Amino acid sequence: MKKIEAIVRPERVQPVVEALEAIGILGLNVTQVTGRGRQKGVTVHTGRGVETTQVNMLPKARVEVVVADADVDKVIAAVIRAARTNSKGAVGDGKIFVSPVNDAVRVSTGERGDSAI
Amino acid sequence: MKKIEAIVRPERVQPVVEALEAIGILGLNVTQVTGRGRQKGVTVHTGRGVETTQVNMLPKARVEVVVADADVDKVIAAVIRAARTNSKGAVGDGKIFVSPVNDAVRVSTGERGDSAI
Amino acid sequence: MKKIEAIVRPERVQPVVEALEAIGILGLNVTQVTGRGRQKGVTVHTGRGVETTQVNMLPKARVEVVVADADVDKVIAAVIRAARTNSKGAVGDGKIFVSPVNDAVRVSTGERGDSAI
Amino acid sequence: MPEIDAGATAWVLASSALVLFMTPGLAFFYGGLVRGKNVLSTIMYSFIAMAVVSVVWILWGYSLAFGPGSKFIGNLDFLGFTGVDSGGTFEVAGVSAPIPHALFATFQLMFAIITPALITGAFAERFKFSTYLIFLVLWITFVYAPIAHWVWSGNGWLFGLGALDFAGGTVVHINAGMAAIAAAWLVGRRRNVEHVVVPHNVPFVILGAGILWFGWFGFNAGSALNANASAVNAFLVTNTAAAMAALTWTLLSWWQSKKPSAVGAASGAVAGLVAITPAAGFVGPMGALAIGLGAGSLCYFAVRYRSRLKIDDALDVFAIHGVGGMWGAIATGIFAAAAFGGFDGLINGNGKQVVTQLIGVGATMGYSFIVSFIILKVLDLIPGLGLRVSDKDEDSGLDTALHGEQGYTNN
Amino acid sequence: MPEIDAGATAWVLASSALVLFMTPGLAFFYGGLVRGKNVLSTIMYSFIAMAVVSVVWILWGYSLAFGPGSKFIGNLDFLGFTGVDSGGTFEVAGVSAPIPHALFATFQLMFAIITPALITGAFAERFKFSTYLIFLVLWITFVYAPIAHWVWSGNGWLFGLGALDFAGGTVVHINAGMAAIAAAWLVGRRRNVEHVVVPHNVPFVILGAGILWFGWFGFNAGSALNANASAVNAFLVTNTAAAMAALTWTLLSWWQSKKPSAVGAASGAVAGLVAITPAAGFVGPMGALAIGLGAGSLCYFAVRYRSRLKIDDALDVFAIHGVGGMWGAIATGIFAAAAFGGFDGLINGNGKQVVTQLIGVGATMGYSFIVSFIILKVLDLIPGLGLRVSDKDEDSGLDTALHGEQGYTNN
Amino acid sequence: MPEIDAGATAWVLASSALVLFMTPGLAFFYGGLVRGKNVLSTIMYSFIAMAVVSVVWILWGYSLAFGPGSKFIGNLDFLGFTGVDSGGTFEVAGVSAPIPHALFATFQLMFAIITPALITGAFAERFKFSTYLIFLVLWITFVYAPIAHWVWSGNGWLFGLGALDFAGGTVVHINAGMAAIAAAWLVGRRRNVEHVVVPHNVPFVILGAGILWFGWFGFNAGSALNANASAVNAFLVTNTAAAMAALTWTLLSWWQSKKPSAVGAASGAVAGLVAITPAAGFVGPMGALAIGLGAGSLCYFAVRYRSRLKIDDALDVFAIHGVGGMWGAIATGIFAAAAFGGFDGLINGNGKQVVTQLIGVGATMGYSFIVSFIILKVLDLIPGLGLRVSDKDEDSGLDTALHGEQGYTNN
Ligand SMILES: Nc1ncnc2c1ncn2[C@@H]1O[C@H](COP(=O)(O)OP(=O)(O)O)[C@@H](O)[C@H]1O
Ligand SMILES: Nc1ncnc2c1ncn2[C@@H]1O[C@H](COP(=O)(O)OP(=O)(O)O)[C@@H](O)[C@H]1O
Ligand SMILES: Nc1ncnc2c1ncn2[C@@H]1O[C@H](COP(=O)(O)OP(=O)(O)O)[C@@H](O)[C@H]1O
Repeated sequence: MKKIEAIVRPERVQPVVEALEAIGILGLNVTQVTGRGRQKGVTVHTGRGVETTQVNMLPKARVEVVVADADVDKVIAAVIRAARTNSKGAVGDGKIFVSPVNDAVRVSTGERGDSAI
Repeated sequence: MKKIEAIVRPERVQPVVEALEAIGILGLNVTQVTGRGRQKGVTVHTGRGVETTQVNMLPKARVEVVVADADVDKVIAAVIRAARTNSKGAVGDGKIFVSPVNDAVRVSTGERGDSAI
Repeated sequence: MKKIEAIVRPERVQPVVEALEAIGILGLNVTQVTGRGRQKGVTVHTGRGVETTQVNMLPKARVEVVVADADVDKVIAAVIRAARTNSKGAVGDGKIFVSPVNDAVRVSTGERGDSAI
Repeated sequence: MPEIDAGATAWVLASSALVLFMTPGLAFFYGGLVRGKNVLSTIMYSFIAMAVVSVVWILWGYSLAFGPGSKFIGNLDFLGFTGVDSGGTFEVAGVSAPIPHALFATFQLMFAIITPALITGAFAERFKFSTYLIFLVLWITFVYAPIAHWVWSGNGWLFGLGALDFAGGTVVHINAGMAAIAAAWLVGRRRNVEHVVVPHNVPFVILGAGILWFGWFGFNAGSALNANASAVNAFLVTNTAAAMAALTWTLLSWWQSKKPSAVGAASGAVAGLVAITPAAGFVGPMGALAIGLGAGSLCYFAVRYRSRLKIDDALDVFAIHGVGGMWGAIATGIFAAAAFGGFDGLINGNGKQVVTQLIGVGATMGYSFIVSFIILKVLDLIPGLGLRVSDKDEDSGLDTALHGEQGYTNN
Repeated sequence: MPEIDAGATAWVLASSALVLFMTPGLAFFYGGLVRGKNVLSTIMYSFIAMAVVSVVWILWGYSLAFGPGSKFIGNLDFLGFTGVDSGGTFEVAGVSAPIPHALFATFQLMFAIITPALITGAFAERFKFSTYLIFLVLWITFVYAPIAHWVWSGNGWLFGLGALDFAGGTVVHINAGMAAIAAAWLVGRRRNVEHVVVPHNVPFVILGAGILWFGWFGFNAGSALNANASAVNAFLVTNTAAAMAALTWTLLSWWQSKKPSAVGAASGAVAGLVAITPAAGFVGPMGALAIGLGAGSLCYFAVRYRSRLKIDDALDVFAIHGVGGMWGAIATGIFAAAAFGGFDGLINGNGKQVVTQLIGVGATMGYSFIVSFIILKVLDLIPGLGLRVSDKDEDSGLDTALHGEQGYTNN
Repeated sequence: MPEIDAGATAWVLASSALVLFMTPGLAFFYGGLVRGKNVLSTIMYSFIAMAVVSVVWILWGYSLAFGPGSKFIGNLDFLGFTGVDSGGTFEVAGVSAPIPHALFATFQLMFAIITPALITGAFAERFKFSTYLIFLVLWITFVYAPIAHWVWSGNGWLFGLGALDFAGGTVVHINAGMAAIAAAWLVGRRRNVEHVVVPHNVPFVILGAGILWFGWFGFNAGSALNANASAVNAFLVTNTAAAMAALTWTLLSWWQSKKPSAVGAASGAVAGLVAITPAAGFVGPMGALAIGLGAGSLCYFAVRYRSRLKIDDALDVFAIHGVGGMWGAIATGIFAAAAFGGFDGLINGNGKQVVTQLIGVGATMGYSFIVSFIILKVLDLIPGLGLRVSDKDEDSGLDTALHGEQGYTNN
């Protein structure tokens, strides 16, 4: 089992969720984060609006999906497709991390392992 | 060391925390997430309240606990007990993921490993 | 590749981010969490302000950085330095967890592995 | 019949707007105090009262309350606001004012709106919205209208007795406080709440308190039904009592729980405003300081001890409006001075006024509690109605469960 | 020339303040309905209207609207408020009131501020702020001022015809509604929105609605330009229609989508307030109940069917203000009764009034739509201007992209 | 002695309510600008001023400010509001108005409340609540009351000199601005803040600004103490200056930092309102445009350069209220025209008025700064008091540390 953590633009969450649905992945969760990558931040006003500051941390969303090992690549492909803002991809489109998961448990039934995902 | 990530209903966080306390697990952290599993979402009004939409992402809470390997099973059992909304469990009660952790460090003392948890 | 998860006081996020920048770590993300460790909570008023309750869960921030294995130790050292509220460290200063990551993907380019971090 | 006075009319028009504005203010005061998952349902209890009570009042509520009628209830003379003229001045059953009759009736409507809205703090986070709508109609008809008639109609028996209630200490506050107890008792305690609800949005609580304080000037000084010395005095003492009670509560919360609470300051202000309500036309600024001091302390301790009771009056309606209203009604009997409103109280040698006030308090308490209890009990027993939402709905929050909405979304 | 009446002046001063306050209220009403990333840009559309329109009004707007002029537009007599005296009473082109001329002009300014602010709901979440500032200036000059002149100047052709519009059903609401359609059409649909915007902060929506309800008493009852029977009646029917429409909408949303919506209750209240606006001086409380019932239902269904149109009138300005305004204008012709405002309508045997009202409605709709369309089209074509922000800015949200600010930060 | 005029009384009652409402408005304006962990402590500074100052004012504050007394301070004639009658009209030391004396005193109280609340923006996020309560009492007594006496009492030396301050440019704004500088200096800079505090809730800032704008009509137009031409003019110019200054600031922020700031628009409005305050009864709409333009620019640049100073006047009280107040006081001397308020200024050939205004400005600045500084220094030195919270409390936020509350909870 693997956990796939995709950090994407907040406005791309909906497309990502739909892309995953299209490949049969239903279970997932989403967290609001702020993040920094190579993308430069935005300039925002401080105080009374007379000075600005560069905010390097931008709002992002983290979509987490735990899937069977076999599904990892198609999930990554689906996320990339849905998270890119244009066909070539732009800085700030996000990042995906894959990490190991030992076990999953469904609280309602107590099922464990792949069948619990 | 393992990280146990339990995604539960927001109103069950308090019972879960108490159940963990009862088995001697104090350190933990909680994040608000929205998620989707087999549970169907809720119908909410859009715009001016004349149309509704099905929201599939529901508010959930993620309780994260890093514990020694030996404690994993009792933590899972405690979470299941506390997170279920009735004795049989219901769809939407949540999910638990277990994943490996290589090391832990206590910032204040610099301690590492199991003693830092 | 490793994921380093540092749970620190919200007001120490800025110093931690700067400390990481100083050692060349740019990519990271931050989540608001509430947590409990050995630190005791705060007393807050309930209802109309005539009773108080002990809140054990305190606001914390989780800084997550995925780095190459080689960088783990210097990241930990930098976080510890920046997250401590005084030179000796105090209860509540936080905790760091290190866990394995199998792969990283940059959405915009599709790069994978260490070069994608 | 006096002429319509433009100055008086201007002030009572402004006051009517101010009192109407108190209800959204209350919505925020209460809405901030509950948990985030119930913010909208709590706000809706108040907001919908503006809709339902306005309609009921025009159709029959005003007539039952202020129609000449008997000692105990009005009659149907003003059904559908017939005879409630905007051309002629108000003069019914020997009470008159230099403003149009329709303005008096409209001003009174605003009081009828906020009174049941006050009650909702008692059963917030678990009361069914559908049943609440029916409750509103019945309660205005069978509880509010009669008590308003007793106290404020020239024919009312408490009016005849000389019970003083300038702007609604009995009619509004004691009345709401007693109905609150009945409702909190019958609907039962909230699930999973062991005295530990932390308000989800304290700025909203303060916003609500600010709007209430602002609107209360219309409530009390508008009750002079004129822009005259009495209105001015009511305005001044209203502010004074609110200030003193806010200060008192803040210092008490500081002393007793180590830290001065912002919600406490806001609650104290409301307690002071409640207590000065019946007295506003009858006491001066020194009396107002005393009333504010009393309100701040009594309501503070009432809230403190209430939370040890079994009855889960969620937002302490009884402890603030009930206790504050009682104190205010009695204090009117104590501190009234003829120099301000033509009546003397205990400190000016007229101890009898306290007795009269106690009769007013007692009658209102008894009638309000009993009839509110009966109405709620009946609603509880009617199949398909019932007072309380399901456990599942309560756990997930009334906003999504009942109204299909969330207070806040991240989108 | 009548004397300045202090009572009338007091009430119209208070009313002017109330109407000004409606614009921040609207800012919150609209701001709560959009997504969080556009809350500030939505609020700014309203807030900046307070700044821009105030300046334009003083310089030339008032003069064009209320200068004696011709049947169709005012003249330059009052340029820069020359001759708009605070010492003498208002008396221009045969219309007069016992308040200073400068007060009349100031009161009217508040209407000129909120009208274009209403339009912004149509193009929220995608309209350029820079172009909007220019639009404000042009629209007040070429659309608002002429229509205000037609309807409210003693010389205006609709005034001469006997079209009744007590407080702005045509001038404010139909006008804003038609401009909204033109703007929503020209600016195009929002990206990635398929009828599914969930309001980001419903308490703000209710706060806005509460402030609007409160301020509308100034809007309608202040339009009597006096503290008299007419003001009182306008106050009463304003509240009545708002209440009835809020109730109607709530029940309809309950019936049709299973749950009573809080946003729906607020929207219903606004719809009722819109519809009673032209009628406030001419109908009584029973007429107001009918108007509220009609407004609640018609606007409800208008919103429902609008969302199937291609035009993305984001916050349903046409469905509420356009439809509500039309219904109100026509209903004035139906329910007017001489007893309240000196004019009879259909139900009192004067069917002709409905025809006159229809002429007023039609003329306003046509003129407003066409001229608003032209103004926007021209702005769209001017290089460097254009109506719409870039896709990138729209996706990231107008708050950071255009204003360099975020509504809320966690710091 | 003039008769009590109901129209005047109605308007000043309404104005008093409006001015009181400004303080919660300020609480939100300031509360939105700080970081989320200090929102309640910031709000509480304002809210508790309503409580403390009301009590002090009744007991001795009013008497010190408006008791006949000497040139420099009032006396104890009105201690405990004795002799402050609601039956008779206001007539003290040669100044009179057709409203009850008690209403004048109450209206004045509202000014005394908001003035120290304004100061709190300077030391927000780090000032001790306990010390602040004592500061409030001392500051009203030793700073506010004397300056109010100089300027507004018929016996005051600045009044005698002919210094014009219609509604508080010196007494309220310059005074608050100078005390702010003293306080920000003595309390020291915030920790970990290098010019980069991003407001935590901008909608609250706009809500606050909206309430302030609304309430300011009471502040300025109520200061006519009558519902007459002067009130109307004050109302009109208040709105005009606010609008012009909001527009100016917005455009400046656009030009200088590429994006028009919503907080900037709100700040500009407040700057304009400040600057027109002393002038409201003396200039016309064209003067108001000039004053607004000046306020928008001067305060904008004052804020810009202030942030380079060492003194951490957190919410720029000096740059807005100090600078805006000075500009307004001087501009009154420039733009005053006898047609509006009976006095001519520089542009009408009376350059001497500017000199008189400068004396008023200078005297207020000097006295306010020095006495505020002394009060704060003494409080800082008293063991157990001190101005500043501990570093730990500052880091974790004053809300939990001092008040035991959090602004917002997820529950
Ligand atoms: N090494 C990392 N560890 C954790 N999170 C990261 C890392 N790099 C990037 N992120 C997260 O991914 C988000 C998107 O990064 P982006 O700027 O698109 O990446 P890139 O730098 O590859 O262009 C960032 O805002 C941050 O939240
Ligand atoms: N495969 C998954 N990956 C990540 N999170 C998941 C996954 N499946 C479920 N979740 C999370 O767990 C929550 C509870 O799921 P639930 O509906 O109770 O699960 P089930 O589908 O097992 O009944 C979901 O709302 C979602 O946040
Ligand atoms: N075992 C754990 N698992 C997950 N999170 C933890 C654990 N222990 C501590 N935390 C998180 O770290 C934060 C800081 O803990 P702290 O009180 O500084 O730790 P310590 O107990 O080592 O002094 C806590 O608030 C909590 O969010």
